[in-house]
Amino acid sequence: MALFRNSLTYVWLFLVGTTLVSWWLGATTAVADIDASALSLNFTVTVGIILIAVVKTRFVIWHFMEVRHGPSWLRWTCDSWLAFLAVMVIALYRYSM
Amino acid sequence: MLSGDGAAIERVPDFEMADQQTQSRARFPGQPAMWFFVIGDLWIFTCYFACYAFDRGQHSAGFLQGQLTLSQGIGVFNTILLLTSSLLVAFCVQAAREGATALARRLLLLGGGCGIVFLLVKASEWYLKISTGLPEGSDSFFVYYFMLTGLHFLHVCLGLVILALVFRELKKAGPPHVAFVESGAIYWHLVDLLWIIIFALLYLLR
Amino acid sequence: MQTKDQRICLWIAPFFGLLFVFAFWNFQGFFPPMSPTMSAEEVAAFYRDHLGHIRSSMILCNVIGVSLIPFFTVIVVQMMRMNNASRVFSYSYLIAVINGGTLFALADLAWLNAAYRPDRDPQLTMLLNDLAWFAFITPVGFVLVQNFCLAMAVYLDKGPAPIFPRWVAHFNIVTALLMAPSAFALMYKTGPLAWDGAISFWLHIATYALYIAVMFFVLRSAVQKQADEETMLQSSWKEQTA
Amino acid sequence: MTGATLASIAGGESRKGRLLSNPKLDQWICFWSIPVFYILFGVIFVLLGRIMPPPTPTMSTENIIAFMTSPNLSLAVVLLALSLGMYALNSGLMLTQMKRMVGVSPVLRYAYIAVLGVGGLPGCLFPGYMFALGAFRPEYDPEILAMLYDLGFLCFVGSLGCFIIQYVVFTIAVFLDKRGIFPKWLGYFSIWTLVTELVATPVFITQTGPYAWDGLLSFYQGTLIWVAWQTSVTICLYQAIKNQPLEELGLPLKENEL
Repeated sequence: MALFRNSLTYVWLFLVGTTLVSWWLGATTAVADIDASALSLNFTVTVGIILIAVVKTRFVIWHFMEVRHGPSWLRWTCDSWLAFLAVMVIALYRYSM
Repeated sequence: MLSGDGAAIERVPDFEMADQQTQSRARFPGQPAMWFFVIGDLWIFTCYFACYAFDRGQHSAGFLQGQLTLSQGIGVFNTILLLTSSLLVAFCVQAAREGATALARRLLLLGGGCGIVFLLVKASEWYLKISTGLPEGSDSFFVYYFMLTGLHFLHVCLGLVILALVFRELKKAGPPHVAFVESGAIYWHLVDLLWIIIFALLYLLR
Repeated sequence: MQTKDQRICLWIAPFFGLLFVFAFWNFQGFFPPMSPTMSAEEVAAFYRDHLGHIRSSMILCNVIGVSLIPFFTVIVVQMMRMNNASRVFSYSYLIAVINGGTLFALADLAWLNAAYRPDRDPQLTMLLNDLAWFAFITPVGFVLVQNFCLAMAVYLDKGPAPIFPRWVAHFNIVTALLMAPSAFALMYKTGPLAWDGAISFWLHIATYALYIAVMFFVLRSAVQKQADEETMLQSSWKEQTA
Repeated sequence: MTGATLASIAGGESRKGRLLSNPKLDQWICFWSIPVFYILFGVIFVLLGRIMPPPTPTMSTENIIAFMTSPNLSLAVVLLALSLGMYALNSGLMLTQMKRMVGVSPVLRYAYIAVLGVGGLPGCLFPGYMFALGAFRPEYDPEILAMLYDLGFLCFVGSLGCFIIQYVVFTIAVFLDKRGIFPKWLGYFSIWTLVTELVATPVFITQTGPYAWDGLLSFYQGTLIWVAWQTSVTICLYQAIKNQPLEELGLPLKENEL
């Protein structure tokens, strides 16, 4: 069936895979009780999770929203927004911790 | 069921060729007004995420407390559900571009169905959360939780309305208005995209 | 367009006007008006002494509170018939009428609530009494816009036979200006601008009553003119077909 | 209305001695009342009354009494009582342009009228009266003053329902309109204002943080997007009036259509 050999299906598989990875990453520390040592681990985990989310979002924008065929200004706007979001969330979280 | 009726099968081979074709020339997906809305919506949600990140940093213990009561399993299931519905809607756009409106309509129905299941799962999650009561000290987390998931819930509802309009468009005789179908799909992908970020920030963040 | 319905709406106004006069006369707090300088105990005492009058008159006011709306909608219909360039003034007039109507209801409810339990803490009774007087005297913004819209519509009525004579526009502007200063009753407790003062109360009520009366007669002649036009139209139509 | 009157309207320039002979004079009057109203709105709420940006919900009673007895709070409410009617002119103009839309039935206009009839009071005048009551008698007990303070701000920042429905009706009208009197992106813009109004719902629950009535998300973001929306609506209204064809003016009214 052409639908399964379509490039979008591979993108979908990738996205589901990364979701499971970030779940595994986020879940493992749930067992560890919350104490100072776990907190430092938390930050690396947090950055990991946010980066995974950013990568997933970029894939959705480029492949599902077909921005990869779109004009360059649209590509640039979406990417710069995504970068700004990631940097800002990580910075705010780190700064206010 | 996905194979569609006889007419769709002959046209399926050039389905892939269409895929290569689109790569060659730059083409503006959907209508500009929809992009105006999508980009603006992203910025509005950016403000919410910024406030959430800042508050999360300040009293992270309370947020962790609240977050532990959320079940990540349901969150992951919801994420995969919306990803699947996004895939189906993307296939629907490609089918519509090919003129296989019958196949496109079926894919759209499946995508919308996943969206409705997402709403039901989310509503039941809220109901469980409210009935079991919120752990004290984490109510600031739950204001964010209900606000972000609530707004996303409304976006999904609006998305379903737009998908219904696309479905009506595909029902018309003759070639469908492709830009309109693309815009509807772009909005649905926006909804999926927002959920990916909300899921990461609310459920997984440590 | 048949004008019988407009005549009915028109004749509603004097009937309810009389009821209003009776209700205001029966409400001891109007003649002479309660002064804002009364202390909380005096206000509470006033409510205890005149409980029967206050309740009866305010219940009547509640019933007929919004009865002048049909009268104002007749004005809107006549404004629709003017050949201005667009209906913007009629729409604005209608929205101002809706807003104005709801405020008198708020005032009336505040009085009734104050009179419901006279043995409340006097300060609460005074608070409700103040709110009632504010909502009754001070919302002149809507009347200003109403009269302004009617005046502009009449000025810009370029038709061969204008619906309203031009002096009606001047009259509307003057009444609006006379009622405008009563908004300052929010600030002053004594003097002519207080809510029991000469300008804010007596001038306001007298101007409003005069306005309704004069507009009633103007509208009656306008509706009559419209009826004559229609009969003339029908008679000429019958001649052609006969 | 015969053709003669139509000509007289369109040929206004030829009439000698008419100073303002612009055929769309009535719409321009209402149009220029919009900036005047919003300047007054700014003076009333920001400069005089210091109601916008709102003080914190967790204010001590002395500050509340100080806020209530601030000298020109009641003057602000007086100006509000005088000028609130101008919003009706703005709405009348919107309705006139909505009447020109093709494919939009009058039901949306009637809904718009009804919603605007309701919207102005709980959102603007009623909070004003609460502050005026506090300013009128500062000798009330502190709890009564605190109650007036809360009632005023909760009504002012929290009255959402009527404005949400106004945006919904306007969005539907813009999307259904086939003549494109208002651009489609304006329809999407009012969806945002609708979203930001919804974000203000927790105003009634929390007293601190970004969702309180002075919070970053429920007040500042909502006001910012509302100001941007109102500016873009005013610009689009200007365009709509300017390129309204002259022969459309002075059309006779269909029998039963408002």
